Amino acid sequence: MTNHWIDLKNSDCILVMGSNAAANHPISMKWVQKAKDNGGILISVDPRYTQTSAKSDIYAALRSGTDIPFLGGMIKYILDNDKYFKDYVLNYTNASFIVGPKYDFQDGLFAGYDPKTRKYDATFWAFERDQDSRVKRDTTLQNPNCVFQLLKKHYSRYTPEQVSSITGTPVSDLLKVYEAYASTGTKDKAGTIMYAMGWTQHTVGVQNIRTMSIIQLLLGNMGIAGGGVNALRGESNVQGSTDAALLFHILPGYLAYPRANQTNLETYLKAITPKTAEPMSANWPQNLPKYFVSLMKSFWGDKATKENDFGYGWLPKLDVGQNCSWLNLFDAMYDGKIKGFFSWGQNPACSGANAHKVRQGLAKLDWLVNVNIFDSETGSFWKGPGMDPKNIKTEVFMLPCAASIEKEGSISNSGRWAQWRYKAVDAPGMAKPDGDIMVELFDKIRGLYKKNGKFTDPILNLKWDYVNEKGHFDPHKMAKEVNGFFLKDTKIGETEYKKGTPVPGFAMLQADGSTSSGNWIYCQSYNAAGNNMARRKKEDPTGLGLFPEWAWAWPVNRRIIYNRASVDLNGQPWNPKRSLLKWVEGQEVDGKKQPGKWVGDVPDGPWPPMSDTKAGRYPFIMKPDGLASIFGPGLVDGPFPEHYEPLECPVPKNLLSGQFINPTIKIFSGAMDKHLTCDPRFPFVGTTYRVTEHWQTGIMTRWQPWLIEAEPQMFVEMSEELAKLRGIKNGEKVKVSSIRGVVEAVAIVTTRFKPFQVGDVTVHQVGMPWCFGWMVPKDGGESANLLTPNVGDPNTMIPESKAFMVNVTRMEGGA
Amino acid sequence: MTVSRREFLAISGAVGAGFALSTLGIDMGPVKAYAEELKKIDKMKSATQSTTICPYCAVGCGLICSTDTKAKKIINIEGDPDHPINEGALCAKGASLFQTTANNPNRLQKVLYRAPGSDKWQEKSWEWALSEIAKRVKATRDANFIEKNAKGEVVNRVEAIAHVGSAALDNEELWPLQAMMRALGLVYIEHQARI
Amino acid sequence: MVSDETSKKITGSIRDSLEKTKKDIPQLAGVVDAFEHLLVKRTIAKFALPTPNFSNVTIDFARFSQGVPVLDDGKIDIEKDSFRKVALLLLPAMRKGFPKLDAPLSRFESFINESETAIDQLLPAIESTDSTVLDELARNLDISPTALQFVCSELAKPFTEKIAEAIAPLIQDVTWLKGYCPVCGAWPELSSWKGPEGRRFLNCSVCGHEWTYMRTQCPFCENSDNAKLEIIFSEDRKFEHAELCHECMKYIVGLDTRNMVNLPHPSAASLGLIYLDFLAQERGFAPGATSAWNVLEKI
Amino acid sequence: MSEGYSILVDTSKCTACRGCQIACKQWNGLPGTKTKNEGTHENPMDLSADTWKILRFSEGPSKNGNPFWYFFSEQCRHCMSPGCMAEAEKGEIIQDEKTGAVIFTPKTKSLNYEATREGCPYDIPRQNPKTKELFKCSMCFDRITNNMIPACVKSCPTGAMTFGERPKILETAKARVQELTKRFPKAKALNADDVRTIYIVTDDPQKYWKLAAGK
Repeated sequence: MTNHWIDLKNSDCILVMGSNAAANHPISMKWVQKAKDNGGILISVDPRYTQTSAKSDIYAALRSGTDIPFLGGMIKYILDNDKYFKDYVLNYTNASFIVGPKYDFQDGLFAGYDPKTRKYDATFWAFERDQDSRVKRDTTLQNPNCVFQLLKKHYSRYTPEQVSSITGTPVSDLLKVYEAYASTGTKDKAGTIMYAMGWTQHTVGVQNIRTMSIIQLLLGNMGIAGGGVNALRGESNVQGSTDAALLFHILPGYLAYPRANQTNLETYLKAITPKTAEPMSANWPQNLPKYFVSLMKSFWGDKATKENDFGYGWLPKLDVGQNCSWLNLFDAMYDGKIKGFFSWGQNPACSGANAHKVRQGLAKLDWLVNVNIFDSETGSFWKGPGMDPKNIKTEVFMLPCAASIEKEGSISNSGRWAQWRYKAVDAPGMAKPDGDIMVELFDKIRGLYKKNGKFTDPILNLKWDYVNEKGHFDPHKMAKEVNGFFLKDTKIGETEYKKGTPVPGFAMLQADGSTSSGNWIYCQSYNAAGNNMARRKKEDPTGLGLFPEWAWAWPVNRRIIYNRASVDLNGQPWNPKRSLLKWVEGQEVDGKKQPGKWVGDVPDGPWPPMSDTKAGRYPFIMKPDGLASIFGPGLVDGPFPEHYEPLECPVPKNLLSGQFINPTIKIFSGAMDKHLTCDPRFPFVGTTYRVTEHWQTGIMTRWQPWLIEAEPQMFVEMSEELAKLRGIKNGEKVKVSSIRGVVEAVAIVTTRFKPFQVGDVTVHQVGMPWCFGWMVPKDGGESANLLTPNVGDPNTMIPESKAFMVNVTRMEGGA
Repeated sequence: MTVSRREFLAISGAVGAGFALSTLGIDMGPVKAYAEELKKIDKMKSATQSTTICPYCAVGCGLICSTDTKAKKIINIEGDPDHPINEGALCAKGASLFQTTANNPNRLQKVLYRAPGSDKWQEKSWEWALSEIAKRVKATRDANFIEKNAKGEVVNRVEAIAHVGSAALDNEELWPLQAMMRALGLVYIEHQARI
Repeated sequence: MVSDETSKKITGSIRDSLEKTKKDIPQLAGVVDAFEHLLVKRTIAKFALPTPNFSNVTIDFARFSQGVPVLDDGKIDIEKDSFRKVALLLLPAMRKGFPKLDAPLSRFESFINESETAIDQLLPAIESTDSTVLDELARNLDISPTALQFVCSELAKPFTEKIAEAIAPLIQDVTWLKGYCPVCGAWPELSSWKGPEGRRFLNCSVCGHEWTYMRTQCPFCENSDNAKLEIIFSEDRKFEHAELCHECMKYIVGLDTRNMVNLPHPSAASLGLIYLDFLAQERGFAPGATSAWNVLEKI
Repeated sequence: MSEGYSILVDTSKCTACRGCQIACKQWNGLPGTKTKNEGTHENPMDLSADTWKILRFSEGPSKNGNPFWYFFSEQCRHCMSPGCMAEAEKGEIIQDEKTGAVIFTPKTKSLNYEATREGCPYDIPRQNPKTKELFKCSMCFDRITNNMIPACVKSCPTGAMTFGERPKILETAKARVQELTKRFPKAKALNADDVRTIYIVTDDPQKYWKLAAGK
């Protein structure tokens, strides 16, 4: 989230699309309700009429996988009807940038596409620059090659009628949503978006979100209270685990992962550090070398020296272009290339797309270590359906760990608040805190390597002293390491910091090895002021619900990021009634004018507002040019979002272009990587979702009697029309199948699903929860992920679990 | 007359030292006896309250756990009324958090091992399990270590071991987890954020 | 001063609460009976008082939000005639409840009745930090000085409560994050967890004002270290407890009212928790605010 | 007689979390039943001797083209003049004077089940097939007489249920309906004069449950 949960109350219009907050983030509705009480409008856009829809003012249905046409149509509506916030668009976005002459868009493809590699050459989308390397701009926004005009041109094809013929949404519903949401394009209005996996789990996942970001920029909704682009993250600490880079492509704090051609520290740092020629751009990422070197000091401690590139050589390197993400991981496992596997607090046998392939992959392992608080379909995969334990050689170690209330530490919520949790009780039986398991395991591994082994340096040199005097893992010690220390006496400005004292904030981190920090974005979380994540002070000086002394938010306790865009060029709030930030000029003291300052939220940097053309800075400080990207050349599948059909779809062609599917997705072609589109055997769109009573694969909730009584069994929701077509009665057991698998489910025949009229075709859609699995309860049913395809978004490789093709049939003796 | 706050407190506030109910002629015997009896029959309980954050979705609702200080057991979990996000309210899952604690008989409480080809679990000690895992890690790593890639560039990585998880861990656990895996040379490091 | 019917109505809640306490824990009957007369008459006395004049009290919200109570330097009028009336209502109630004070308080009543200038002497003496006059009076009445101090503070209570009632609406929407009273700055005597979410409310020991406070923080020293805050309760009466702070070694008695249909009267409620006072004090904890009934001899 | 108590159920605030349904079972020691999905999220499917409160889900098309999806947390209405008592002449069913709660005693064994059930305009009473005893919500009589609010009301996280003295509840209901009418012209409190469990709905009561407003 760019904003945070409580901030929803400041919104004038809340669009819930690609999420079902009422069911899956129930308490968020408290703040949605506050917004409604203040006159705000709630819009729900979803293929199915959900609990959120039931509380909405406007509901519109769309066929799964058609969010870009839906939102692209909104962009067109905003531009055609002059609903955009002109001052904001001109001054805070790249609308005025001139795109180079090589850019082009023809029949669904951008310039620079190579069909052989299925990749774009993004240099075709570069901006035009002057002799000083500054991007050329046309502040009249009239140049046909400026971003604004290209945007207009690109979305001119997304007429309401065309959109409707793709999404299946009636034109009148589209216009109702467009009109309501576009009304927030004024100074005094804020609109926000709540999205979740309904947007990410598509082969156009990132571009779904990009489309909304463009809308938010056009309407001036970024950086303001009640606005932003807000991902409702689904796991208590999935924000923290992303920040901590439990992902192949990054290091903690979103530092790009080193590649094999970056042979030393210098070449690596050069590659990751952006430059700018724009004098008013803060280009904050220019500081990345400080953060990387500080990270290395946390990794290797004293062993990281200037002479040895601070241990850069000890990090494993990825080949250029190598992608080790989830789907590739399980592909390699299925191919037998992975021998050993840690599944730590996760249940891939139910959560992975095309779960059959995942389960078969597990059977090919030599060994599996499964750490969890309950048994799961992963740990016990060898006794699951279709498995013969005799033939499975995988050794399995099942390690019982502590639940959240049985250990101490912090987690980061969707609003980036790191909040401290205290230990309430010891873990039961032999169960141990995960931190202790790690410490003891690595001590043992290191013990072995002290004798001999391959490339022992990183193993022996890793700083690994995060235990207390009793030898137990010490979360406070670790939290301080993540924050970082001064490693020698350092003077910054007038202040002297002694060796061993915590670094107050990331602006003080150094690139010369004199500071450490395990994660620069968490620098300030645990400093001389103490454990800021444990704070519980309730002051709310702005009245906007920022609660600046409750817990701690990254970065530097900024509660709404890009907040410098909430003010005009003179630093005065666009909307004084919701003043998030305000520039106050310094007073004159003894004839000398004191420096001005920002009042309110922690600003995106201390510089004065933009009207000060010398010291002032542009608001989007993480962007090299300082302005937000309406035109975004950074993604692999195009600078503007464009509609492509899902890999599996019900329509024979893409009505917007000759390019049927996203041209850059990776299509797996192994024995278990089947997919079919427009095949009469699988005529219905399938999608997956969750229910309030169960969480993710259900591995924590299916063991709980109260919750399982209320949602006991796998079900499939379908329209009355589809049920009639297939002769299915409500409550009957049916088979739902895709080319990859079959699950049995109870039919819920409902008016909350309606067939879509897509062009001349009637498209039926069904939906299933993915919270069940064979282990418990006994007749609960299987995971919907047995059906989902293992194809991912080309940028993130997040699988397309939200739109795929299925069949639904009655079962013999189904009732 | 008018009084200031200090005087206001002086006139109506604290009862002076040396005052006691017996001064008033009230017999405190029965009250004392009742209190003593509660102790004697072990009716008096003592609890601590610790704040926590819900382990389910990422709204980050606050809860208060009450733990019996003698039995060392959780006796109650409820929404934290002071938490600015949820203000004490909880959804069905959060409200059932009690059932994920030791009170749930299905919690894993033992270290288990499944041998190749076996159809059952065997109970093991931590010492045994961690030592055996360490041996497997070393053997697999050393046998499959990749020093250089096809281009001859130094990569020092291990592709034969993979890790997934976990968005359910604490930040303080996640950092050493990724550090440990990277020190071992792993590159297949993934978790819930990718799905 | 107040009709019988009205006084019945306004004291209904306090009477019901006390009745229930006696029914639930018969061992508390003696103490409850002793204080019942006083608590009832105090309620009537407060009801009958005119709404105080605030013309000279201004609330400085900037200072208030910094933790300065409303009455930090404000001036309040206590009118002589009202004080006499209140005294003549409460003194008999105390004589009835507290047998040891019967004789001296009877002399006190006569003193007020018979002397034109009694109130003129008394009021400044009560307000003064110099105890000479009251000590002298105590000698004349043959009562211990501390007992007289207790009696005088009870006489003043209807006035302070009335003032707090009048101030409460002026500050109800302003955040107050302190453990002491936002009206008068005194410490709380009762902590109630109220529904549906169980927010904690504190009741002032001096003016009866009620405000919200963090559940997991000691109001007396602001310690919020979970490990140092303990709750004790009887298994049979889980909705009553004492909240102990191992940091400052103070405690406050409390109620969890979330299950309750009718909320008990705060003064009556804290009187009913006297067994917890015993148990907390026995373990070496001191009450964060002293009240008439929680200053106990060592047991 | 005092005016007793009332429960207000504001369906416009209900999100179907089913906390009340679980709380009722917990407090009354009723067994969790083995359920199946029967083609709806509603579970268990009906009131029984072991289920005194259920959340009824109902849905269908509405005029504006969008479906409706309503949640109705059903329990005994505790009528002012209980129809179920018509047959109960020997104190099998008691209407408590102080609280107004209508209570089934073990003596209901001897009652004619069909006739008693027929007598209830809301079809609430259910029989234990083995013991023949009749059961239903007791307004948590054991709780309310001990100054505790009913278990279901206590559990509600959205404030959809409130409990209190009847005049106060009637007042609250009136004010809430007035507020809701601005957005929902059909908003009303169902049979407020005749029952103690008062439901506020924003649409035709039959859309929530066929007997929401009685026979």
